[in-house]
Amino acid sequence: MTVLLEVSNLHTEFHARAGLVRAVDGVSLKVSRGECLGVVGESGSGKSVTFSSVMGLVRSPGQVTQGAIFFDGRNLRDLSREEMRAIRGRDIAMTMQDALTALNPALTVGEQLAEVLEAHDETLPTGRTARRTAIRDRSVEMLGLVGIPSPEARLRQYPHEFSGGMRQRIMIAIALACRPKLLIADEPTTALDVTIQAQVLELISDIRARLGMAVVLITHDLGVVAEHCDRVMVMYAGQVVEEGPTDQVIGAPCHPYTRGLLASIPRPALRGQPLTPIMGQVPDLVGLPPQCRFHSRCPLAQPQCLVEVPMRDAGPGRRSRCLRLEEMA
Amino acid sequence: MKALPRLLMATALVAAPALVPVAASAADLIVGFTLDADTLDPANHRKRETETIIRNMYDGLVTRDANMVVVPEIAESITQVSPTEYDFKIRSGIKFHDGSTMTAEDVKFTLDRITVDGAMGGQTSPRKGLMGPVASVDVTAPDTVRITLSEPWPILPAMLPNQQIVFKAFVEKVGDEGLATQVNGTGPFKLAEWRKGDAVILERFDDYYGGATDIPPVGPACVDRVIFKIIPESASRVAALLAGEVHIINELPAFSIKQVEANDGTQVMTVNGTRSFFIAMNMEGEYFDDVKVRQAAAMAIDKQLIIDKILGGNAAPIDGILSPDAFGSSELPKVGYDPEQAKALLAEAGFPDGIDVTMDTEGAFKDTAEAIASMLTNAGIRTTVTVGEGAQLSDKWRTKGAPKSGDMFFTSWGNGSLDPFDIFTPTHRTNDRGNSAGYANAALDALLDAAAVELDVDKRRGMYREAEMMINADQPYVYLWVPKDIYGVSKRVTGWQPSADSRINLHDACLN
Amino acid sequence: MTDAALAPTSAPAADSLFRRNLREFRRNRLAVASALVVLLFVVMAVAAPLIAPQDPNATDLFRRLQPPAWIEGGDWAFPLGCDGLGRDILSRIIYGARISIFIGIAVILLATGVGILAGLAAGYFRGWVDVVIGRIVDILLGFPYLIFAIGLMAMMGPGLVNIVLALAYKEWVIPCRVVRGETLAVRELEYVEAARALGAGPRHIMWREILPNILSPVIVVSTIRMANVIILEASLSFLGLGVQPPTASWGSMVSDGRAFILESWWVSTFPGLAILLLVLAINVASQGLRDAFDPRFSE
Amino acid sequence: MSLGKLLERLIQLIPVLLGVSLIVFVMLALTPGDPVQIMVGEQAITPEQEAELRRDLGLDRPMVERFFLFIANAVQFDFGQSFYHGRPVADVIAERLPATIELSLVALIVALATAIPLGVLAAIRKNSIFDRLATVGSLLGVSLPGFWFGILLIMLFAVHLQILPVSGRIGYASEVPTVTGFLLIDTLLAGDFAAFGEALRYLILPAITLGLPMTAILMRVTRASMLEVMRQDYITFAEAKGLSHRRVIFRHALKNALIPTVSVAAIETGSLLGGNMIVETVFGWPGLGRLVVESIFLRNYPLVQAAVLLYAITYVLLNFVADILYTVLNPRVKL
Repeated sequence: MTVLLEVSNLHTEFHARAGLVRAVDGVSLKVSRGECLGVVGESGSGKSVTFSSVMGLVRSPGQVTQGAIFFDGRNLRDLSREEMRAIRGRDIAMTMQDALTALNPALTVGEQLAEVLEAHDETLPTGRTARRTAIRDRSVEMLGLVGIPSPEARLRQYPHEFSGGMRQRIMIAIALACRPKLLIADEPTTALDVTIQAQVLELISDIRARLGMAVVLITHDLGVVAEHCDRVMVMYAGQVVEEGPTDQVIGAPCHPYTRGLLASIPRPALRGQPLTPIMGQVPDLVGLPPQCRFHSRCPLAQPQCLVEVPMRDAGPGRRSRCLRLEEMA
Repeated sequence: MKALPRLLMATALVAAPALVPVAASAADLIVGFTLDADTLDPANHRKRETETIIRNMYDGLVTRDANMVVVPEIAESITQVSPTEYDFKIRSGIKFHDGSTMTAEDVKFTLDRITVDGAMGGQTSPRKGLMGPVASVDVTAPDTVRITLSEPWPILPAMLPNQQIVFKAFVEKVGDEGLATQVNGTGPFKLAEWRKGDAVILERFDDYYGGATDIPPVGPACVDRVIFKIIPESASRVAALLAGEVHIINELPAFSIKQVEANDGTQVMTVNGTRSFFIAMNMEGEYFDDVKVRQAAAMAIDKQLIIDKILGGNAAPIDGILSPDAFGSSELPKVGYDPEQAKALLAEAGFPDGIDVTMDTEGAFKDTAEAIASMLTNAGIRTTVTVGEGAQLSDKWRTKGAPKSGDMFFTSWGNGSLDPFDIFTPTHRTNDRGNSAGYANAALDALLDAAAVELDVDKRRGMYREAEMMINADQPYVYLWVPKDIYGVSKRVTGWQPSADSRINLHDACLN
Repeated sequence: MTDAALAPTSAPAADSLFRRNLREFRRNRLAVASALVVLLFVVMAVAAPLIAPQDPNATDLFRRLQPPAWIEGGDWAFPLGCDGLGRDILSRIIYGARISIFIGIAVILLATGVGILAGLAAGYFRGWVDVVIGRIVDILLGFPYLIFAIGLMAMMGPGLVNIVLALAYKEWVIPCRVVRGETLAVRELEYVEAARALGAGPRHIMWREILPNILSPVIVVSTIRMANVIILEASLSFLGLGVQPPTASWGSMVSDGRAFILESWWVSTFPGLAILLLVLAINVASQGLRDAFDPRFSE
Repeated sequence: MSLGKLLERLIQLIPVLLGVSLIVFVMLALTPGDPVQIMVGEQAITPEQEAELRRDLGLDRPMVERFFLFIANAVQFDFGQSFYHGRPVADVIAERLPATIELSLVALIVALATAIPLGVLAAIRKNSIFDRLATVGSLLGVSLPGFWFGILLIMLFAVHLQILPVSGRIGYASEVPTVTGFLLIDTLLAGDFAAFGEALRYLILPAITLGLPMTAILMRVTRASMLEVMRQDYITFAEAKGLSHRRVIFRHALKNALIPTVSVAAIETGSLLGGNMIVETVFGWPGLGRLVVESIFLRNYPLVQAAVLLYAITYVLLNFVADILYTVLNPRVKL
């Protein structure tokens, strides 16, 4: 499998009123074609900002300050705004947590679908009527693909006229309209009922298989990752703390944070045992000293942890950011 | 974001053609005027401004010349047959604007419409009061109208310029309501268009009979059109004059005189006014029941300083109610400016520490009232000015004898006829309509009543002199001044001068 | 699994947040400068007798329309010139700050107070309360502002208190509508539901839960309206229904001076600038405060 | 827009109009000052004449009776005779109304045409110099007293530069047949483009003076709501779709951001209509506002009552328009 996206040493900073916030602090990652990468972490861990950076959607006062983002052989950071715009939506697409807020309430579903095609699809005919028909056909096809019944009629409807699950599907249809090579799904299920969560995830997996695209699944739900992702990457306080094949990371985590995360999920296998939340809270990202960031909450913390800890290999395809990773096996 | 500048550009382009000025016609004389006419019906209004506009389209039996002398206009001659009977011989060949010939019947119709109760579609003319004791109007010959009074009323000729002759057949055709907006008069101008609230546009009436023979030139008007343009705000009115947009403005503020004079092409014209300004002191109140306090107030005010500084010298000081130009006015004892003496009088009256009083006035006179208040304060009559709204104040002060509150009232009374009957009686007779001071003097009442019907001019003059001396001693009011009417006039205007009755008659005006 | 399970949060110490906000505000130089200007005006108003060079009400007709000091005919004892009665314009501006600030604040406080009560009640209780308040609001809004105020002034007669009342009678409608709308939006939010579930009474919910969260738009609207109120007072003066002489309010000074504007521009220009400066400063400072303190606007 | 909802609106109008009428009535009743006395002024009048005048004006009846009489007549669009004009109140108002509406609409258009672009620009260039200038400018706009600013404009453009007229609606060289009463329309109907240009020239200064505070308010509203909208997820999502910046701003952001702007504009138009007597006075504009204020001072009860009723109807109708626009812009709301 060839590498589709390679991010190295990415830094994204926000100039907040309290000081400089290093929301993404030296993140490196790879996504191969067709692969599904799970990205896990608490709110504020930098997982969403990392991929906003990839898409070039970091808003002021945020700024990508360092690092390279290679996508399909091109460094996205070197591209002009216009070139970047051409990639967004066509090659890299994104879905957001809540389709209710992500879809424009004032525009019909049809228009929101059509405009992506209009913006990117060069295969569309140039004649006015022919073009319109082509766009309509494609829109109908996309809505069909994500499982919206009687798509033709529903194109004329507004987002608020759909149920939550349907909206999520529409958003996915919009994201996928141009058959992107990479889909970044940012918490695709958080806003949904449990029953619908599964359907949406199935849909993504299903389409991924059919279109052969890569997916980055940003979530804080390790269960989702376990079920759908080839590899997983765990982030904490702006840094990657552990990454590796999903089954291995979940089966034998080699960072205390991953372990903590796992211990806090109810699992059938551990029924009867008390859940153990991670004590303490995510550190303030302002003015962090160069030391292990999990240190304050880590059950294994030792005085020597107060140094900057690099990512280290922890077996084939696995890496971890812990001084004591050898002791964890 | 290029669209935005483009949008702004487009807006600018739309506006651009509008920037080319459109020249006004050379023969339009434009008057920047404070108020629009309420109506164009000469018999259905009570406003001086309305009459000023109407008077250029309608003529009366008589009119006034520049010196306020009453001269015949539509009438050829006036004969007083008896103390209560006047004969008016009507000129022949006078035409209404539609070409019809005016007859004595029209004169009778006009005067009946004003004096007979309910003559205006069930309503009575609001101008009836101006016609005093008129009992009947009769056509005694084809060219003669006789006015019969129920009692002698010597000022009838002086009051008649205020009534203009309408066309009977026309009124019967358009109705009283139609007459409010349509004009078919005998005046030098006919109505072209009334843009309500904006302007009244008049056109020269070419078949005009020529106007009063005593006021040359006689003949059709000089300018093609006359436009009364309504500009209520004084700064805007002055600006319009300076910009050459209008040729005559009324009520030029005194402080703008210098600017109008300094400007090329404009000048200031003044005429003695007819409105007396005074301060009423509530003689039923706790302080001003004492003549000493009233005299103290009169002494505390430096009239001449206010006239010089605030009114730009454009006023005549008065020591009684009458204007120096009015019938019966005479030199009276002056109350000099003497604040020390005022304080002494206050002390004599039992107020060695001074008194605290308020002075009511309308917003328009705030400036002057404040200046007066500070002078009074300096003399121990510590005065606070209260600015009220006209209707409220007249409710409070013109009570016709009902009890009144308040200490002082800075106000004025008009006297367009310059006859004392019009101003002396209402402001000084016991419980009369303008007696804001609450002055009650039976001797004066008797004198005023007798003077009103006295036919001997010299005797009448003497009676008013006597009355003036009475009030000069009693000092129910502080008599202040009679301001001049000030006009700003373009130097292009010739043949026009302001008139003391505040009318703007444009028959003789030309524009170079 | 929720975030809360991962990170049991405890609110950061309120004190440090406040200080941080204050620090943030202080960094906004324009806002700080504006706040200082507002403060300056307030100090000026309070200390007027100490700083005014002249008696603001002392007339001297010999100084009528005397120009500012730097123009020929001026005098440094009367730096900004004199008005139509020869009173010192600077001193009148200094004293006038008292009246203008008083009218602005009094009207806004009164209106905002009533508006908040009515708006909260309408938005929270809805039903007939909302209908009744809504009708009153509609009826009052049906009146043009100035005409309503003129009518009231004609009815009540002149006086400072009456001006405040005449303006506040209608002004309260504006905060009321804002509060009602915000209350309707906020009352359905989770934390309010939570408070209700915990058995909090309407009063507690309105004052403790809803009000603090809707205060910021109310404050914003109020500051904007304060400018309007000061101008409305001037407009009443323009029509002869303003504050009573010899008291100076900036509004009445501007409107009294308008007659002289063609030849003695200083009479209305300086008080006009004072209005501009104060209103501008209030607005800029309040915007700065909001930027610093309103959590919705911080990233 | 269902018919039922329209009907409901109209029914809602009734209590508002009744309330407004009642308030005006009570206000006038409590206001000192007697119309008859004001009318008579300094002239002599006998008690009989005065009683007759009072009867002519209908002032001899008790207040309550007058109120119900007014309502009964108003329902038939009869507002009585104006005390001073000798004509029906409805005629007098109708003559003044077009000037007021024309000025207000032009001011509204000027305000919208400048406020929306400036507000959008200020929002998308937040914190830029332009944004700061626009903010300060808008604050200046709401802080300028109209009568003062208007006279300054007259001094500059009419007296010194002499490129615009001081006062009035149109020059006297142009004679335009009255069809609608709106000069901009009547001149075009007459095909008289010179007169159209002239009418426009007369409109510029009053429209700017009147529209300035509204421009400032609308700009602030547009900027604020634009900023609010730009923070929304759907804008991020639109950007993630690779749409052009233009499309994101105009199609996605503006359409939502304009909702509050339009509401505020509709409401503010009401205050334009009712609040311009100051501008009318300064520019000698023959509108209704000036007439109403004069009528209050002169206690011309029928005119004040009718005019206030008209204002109230306008206000309700404008709200109605705002509601319709709201639905057009915001499909989530169904009327």
